[in-house]
Amino acid sequence: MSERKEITVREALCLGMSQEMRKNKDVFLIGEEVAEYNGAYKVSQGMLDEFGPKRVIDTPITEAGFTGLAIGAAYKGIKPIVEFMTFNFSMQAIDQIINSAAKTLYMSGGQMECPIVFRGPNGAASRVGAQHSQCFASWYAQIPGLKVVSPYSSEDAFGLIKSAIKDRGPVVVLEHELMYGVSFESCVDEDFYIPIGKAYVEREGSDVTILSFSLILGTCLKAADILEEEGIDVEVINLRSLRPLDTVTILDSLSKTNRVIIVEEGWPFAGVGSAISAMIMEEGFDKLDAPVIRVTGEDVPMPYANNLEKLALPNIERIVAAVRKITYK
Amino acid sequence: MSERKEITVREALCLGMSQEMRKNKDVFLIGEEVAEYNGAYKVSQGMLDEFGPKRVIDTPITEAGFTGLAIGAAYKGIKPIVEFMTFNFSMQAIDQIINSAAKTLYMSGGQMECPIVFRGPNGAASRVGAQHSQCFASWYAQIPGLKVVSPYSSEDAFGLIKSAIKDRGPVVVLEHELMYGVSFESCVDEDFYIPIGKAYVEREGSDVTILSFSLILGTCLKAADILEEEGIDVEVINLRSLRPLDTVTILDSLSKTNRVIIVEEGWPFAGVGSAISAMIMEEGFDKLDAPVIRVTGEDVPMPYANNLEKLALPNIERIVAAVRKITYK
Amino acid sequence: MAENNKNVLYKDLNLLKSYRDMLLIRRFEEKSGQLYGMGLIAGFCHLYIGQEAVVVALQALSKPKDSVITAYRDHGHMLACGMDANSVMAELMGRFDGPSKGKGGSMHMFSREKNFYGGHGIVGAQVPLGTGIAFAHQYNEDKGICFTYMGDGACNQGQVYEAYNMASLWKLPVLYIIENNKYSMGTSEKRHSASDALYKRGAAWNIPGKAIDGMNVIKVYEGALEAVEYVRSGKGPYVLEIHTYRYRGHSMSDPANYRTKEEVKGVKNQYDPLITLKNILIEEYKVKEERLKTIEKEIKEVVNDSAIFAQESPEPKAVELYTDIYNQDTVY
Amino acid sequence: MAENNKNVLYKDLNLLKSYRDMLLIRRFEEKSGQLYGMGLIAGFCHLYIGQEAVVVALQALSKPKDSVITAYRDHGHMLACGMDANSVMAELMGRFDGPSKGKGGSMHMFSREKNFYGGHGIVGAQVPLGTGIAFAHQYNEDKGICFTYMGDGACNQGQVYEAYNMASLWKLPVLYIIENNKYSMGTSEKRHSASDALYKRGAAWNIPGKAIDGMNVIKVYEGALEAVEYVRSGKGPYVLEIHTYRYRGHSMSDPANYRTKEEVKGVKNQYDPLITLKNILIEEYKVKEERLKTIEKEIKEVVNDSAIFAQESPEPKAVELYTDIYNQDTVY
Ligand SMILES: Cc1ncc(C[n+]2csc(CCOP(=O)(O)OP(=O)(O)O)c2C)c(N)n1
Ligand SMILES: Cc1ncc(C[n+]2csc(CCOP(=O)(O)OP(=O)(O)O)c2C)c(N)n1
Ligand SMILES: [Mg+2]
Ligand SMILES: [Mg+2]
Repeated sequence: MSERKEITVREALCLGMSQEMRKNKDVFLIGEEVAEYNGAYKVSQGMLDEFGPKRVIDTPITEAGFTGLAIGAAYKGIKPIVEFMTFNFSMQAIDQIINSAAKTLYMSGGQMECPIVFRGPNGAASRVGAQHSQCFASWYAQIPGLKVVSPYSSEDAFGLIKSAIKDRGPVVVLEHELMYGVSFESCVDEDFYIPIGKAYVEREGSDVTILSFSLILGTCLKAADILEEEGIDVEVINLRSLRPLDTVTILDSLSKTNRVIIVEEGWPFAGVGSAISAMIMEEGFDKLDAPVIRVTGEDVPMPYANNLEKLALPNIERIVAAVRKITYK
Repeated sequence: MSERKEITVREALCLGMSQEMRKNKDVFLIGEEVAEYNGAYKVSQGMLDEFGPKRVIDTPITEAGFTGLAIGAAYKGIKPIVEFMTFNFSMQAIDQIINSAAKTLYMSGGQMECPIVFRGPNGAASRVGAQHSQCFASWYAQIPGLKVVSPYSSEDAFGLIKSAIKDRGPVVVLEHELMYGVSFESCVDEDFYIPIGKAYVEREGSDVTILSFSLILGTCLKAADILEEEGIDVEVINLRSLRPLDTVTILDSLSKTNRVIIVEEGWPFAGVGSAISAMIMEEGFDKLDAPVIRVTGEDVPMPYANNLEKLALPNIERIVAAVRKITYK
Repeated sequence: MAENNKNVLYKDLNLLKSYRDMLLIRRFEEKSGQLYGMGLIAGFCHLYIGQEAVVVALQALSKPKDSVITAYRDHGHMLACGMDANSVMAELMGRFDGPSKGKGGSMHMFSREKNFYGGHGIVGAQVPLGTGIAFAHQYNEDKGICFTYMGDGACNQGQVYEAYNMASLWKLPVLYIIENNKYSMGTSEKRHSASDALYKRGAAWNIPGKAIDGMNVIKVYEGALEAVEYVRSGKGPYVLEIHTYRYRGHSMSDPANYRTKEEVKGVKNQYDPLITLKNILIEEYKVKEERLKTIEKEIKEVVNDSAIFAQESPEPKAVELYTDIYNQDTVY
Repeated sequence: MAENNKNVLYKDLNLLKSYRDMLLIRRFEEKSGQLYGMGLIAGFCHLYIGQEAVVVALQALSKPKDSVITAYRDHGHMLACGMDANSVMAELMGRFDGPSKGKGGSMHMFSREKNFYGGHGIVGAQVPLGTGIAFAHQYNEDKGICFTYMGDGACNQGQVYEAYNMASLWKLPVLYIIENNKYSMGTSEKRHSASDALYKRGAAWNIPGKAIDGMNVIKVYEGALEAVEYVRSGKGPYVLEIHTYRYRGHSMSDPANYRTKEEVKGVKNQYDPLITLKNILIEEYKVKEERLKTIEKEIKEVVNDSAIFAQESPEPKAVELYTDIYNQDTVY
């Protein structure tokens, strides 16, 4: 009997973390402003009160240091959830994430596990400029040894954060600041987990497949509604997991629709869309009725100006146009 | 009248830097062991002697610090060449490279230039394990605001390092440790520059196009020789510049051969090969007689063991097999 | 002090100009806050209210060749450097007449002309950058020094100590200025820093340091004199910790619940840098209230004008999305 | 000292065992050097010769719950922790019987059983990692402490000070050990560090520090006692700077031209930790030369056997290329 509730993505993340922390005393949350401030974006609201300062820990602004510290703690078998205030700041710690967390199981011949979660908002928020708007999806998803997930809905957030915490290796959870306040009906069961490595068909369709993740998936769903009225039947797949990538679900959908569009907010060169397009080129070429199209963020640093920021990101018009193009309509 | 000489890639880099330093007093070299040690891999051999300690500067092992310092110096208009002992260590400084160097011209509306070169060996050397063998080509090439080049031959190294130094923005030069000792005949003229953004057709052919860069390009050339004997006429293109990417040369070659293989040492997911395959999907689909194939490093951290390291990297057999596959032979 | 009475000059520090500059920052920031509330400014916006004496006093000690770099709480620094209020306000609104054509916003403005090197959003990153600007001053032998500002929170960043090491090794002309406003976002100094004497943290790298009161422009000036002289004379870096306080939240979205209203009120009432200077001007320098009111009026006009100017400035043209990524005219 | 004469025990320090352990490291490293020359070991290989007294004395002060982490100059630490010479040598050759199945190599070995947490190739990275292991000791309330080693060059890395700050703020049970062997690759301490007293660099974070002689195992033991006690008692971190010297080049490819032959010879002749201990054993503890020769013979055998064992150990199977990337059995 699954319990369902209308909750925001923010609440879903908080609930997911809290449930796992109740179950397992080794799990703790660490990052900037996660405790007394209840999270820069209030994701950890109430967690200090419930779990106390031993398990909800404010750090100085020293990403390399506290990330390394958390990884060391994970080596010893306790389970840190590291919150990056935003993933932009994870660049200061990326050497620790890649070289100390992702590669260690391999370098130790399987001996040294590193059970750890890195989470926080990724990509463009709103009007915060070039240094605070980068999408790190393809960088992290490139790395063998990491798993990378990116939730869209509250249920995604809930089920994926719980799986990430349960995982025995390092998992990167790419959230989206502009989704935190959005509500969805979600399962809230204690034993609900979304398997990492599986995509989710949000909407079935037969004419064209749109693959996407995180906030912009919502725009894809809206585009599908519009296109339905035009008689184009769009299948929309929520990738959820970027590494491992669910190539089976992607290729199955391709077999049905023979047309694929990939939509992401990040930059075009060597983005997630590139990776998937190249994979389809190799594994699904014969099924393609038209070339795969990527709709991505523009190839520019994020501008601050309101009009330019809008132009820099994919939007419903560009998605609709891509669908029309790929269906020759 | 172009002067040509047989020199190693190491000498070519040293000569290129030295020529530019003679021409422009604002150019200086900074990094770990570049001065008194003459470079960890001896690339800056003799430069301290010629240019003195003001312009050839040893730093402490503090990548974030000295990279930030060099970028600050570039803001003020002098021209640092930053040597990373290897690009693996650039991860400690990557926030400065991306957020302070690449994005600043844009964030300042064109006012604040950042003329700087980041160079050093990239990718797998030999038997140095997972933390010292990463290829950063696609990460850097993803970033608007950066230019990224990767030389193969001595002439590449000479012409590209000189252009990088001459450039008014940040340029990443991805060298290869195992190429430093390899000799090629090269132009050594003072006014020789290789334009950034242009690929070079190393070998013309009509049956299939191989795109590659850096060390593994040499293996592609050898593969082409073998395949020639089998009657397969391979065109081999040295990308040289990964950002901007020379899509014109790539698509022109595709028009001729209708078959493309991309070979790189880095990881498969969202690598340079992904980026190019996805681009061809969008711009050259109709010209493809077979799907683009990527030959990449395996999707694993680099193992130390001799046999596994060999298995982890692309080799001539895999390249030859890819060509046979794509030509259905 | 009495001997300078007539000119209201305190050595190089013109107190009336200081008052004017501090007031400009205060009113400019108040206006920014209003415009933010009206939705005309968006994203991150970090106000400098309460800290005005710091940058105004230090700018009085700077020479034309010197350079300045700071983090994202930068409007005060830009105004003190002499950047045009109209232009800065236009940037805050993302308009084309901003120094970054609207593409940078609050955290990312620069002025080559005024030797202001930003405006940086990554905590701590500006410290090696400023050290590098100082490196260039030394390389160019231009006698300039670099004023490199950071917050108390930034002070924990490892790259600060990497920079200290090189600055000290190479005797770079850089003045490190820690604006200790007691909080790193919601984290008080006591909770983020294992030592409270941030100025002492250079000692292990042989860098002298000193803590001074940042709420009185004269004390900042006096306290910083020796440090600036030290750096200027070629002896190498110096760390100045300046105790100050920000009245507003960290950024516009921060209600600042991590401190009591009394704490804030206490500082405002007892230590406000503008009131302090005003009282000094009136009591010690016998400046007429009228005179100060005139300044107040002038400033009000400057600030109001800046808001009008900014609102009238156009957004950047769509084509600007693709400009300034690369400098197009590299000639080989 | 005389009272312990019979047992050759110096408080907890068994001098004969120490001699044995130091000799094992010395001979093991010499053998590694030879095998490298023969092409059986490849890539980076950093020998610990000259520094043996440091890790051997500190291990004598460690308890079973304690943990150890270091950088890439790690063979000595592994042997001192009790890891099997055969296995370590197999890893150096990239063979399946190594602790990392040959996939890690010289710089990347680990032993959960011996609480040895690596073996890390990125200079400085092990310092926050060790701080985190200490965090886990505290979290688990297991009374263990973490011995976190770094080089003099690593000591300039910013993340060291980020770690110091948190370790001090949270009173983590971590002993920072700076093995100051005077060189960071080819850069002498004077050229890479703006201060020569590296142990003082914790002071600004309220971490006590001390410098001790690292060439005499008794002095290391004596000198470190108080520091270990301090950390063990829950007072927080401590910085121990241990002056030592590496005889060989930085790695196998380094001819070490940045120092004179005389400098190296001087240290070897006057301060060699093995000769020093040998003399103490013979002169103060009246240990027979015979006894030491027996040890020497035993060690020679252990080391030779390790080389044979390693050469006979197979390379990892091809399938190992794809294992250990993820732990397969996560159960939801
Ligand atoms: C590397 C990094 N981590 C986190 C942030 C988010 N952040 C912005 S300002 C700030 C607090 C900085 O406090 P302080 O240095 O004291 O400066 P103040 O805001 O008080 O002027 C934080 C955590 C950031 N911008 N960069
Ligand atoms: C971040 C980083 N930068 C550079 C290197 C290359 N490197 C390896 S060891 C070393 C010197 C370290 O010296 P020190 O810390 O004194 O240790 P020692 O080798 O003397 O034991 C350098 C520069 C590295 N591994 N990691
Ligand atoms: Mg502060
Ligand atoms: Mg050393």
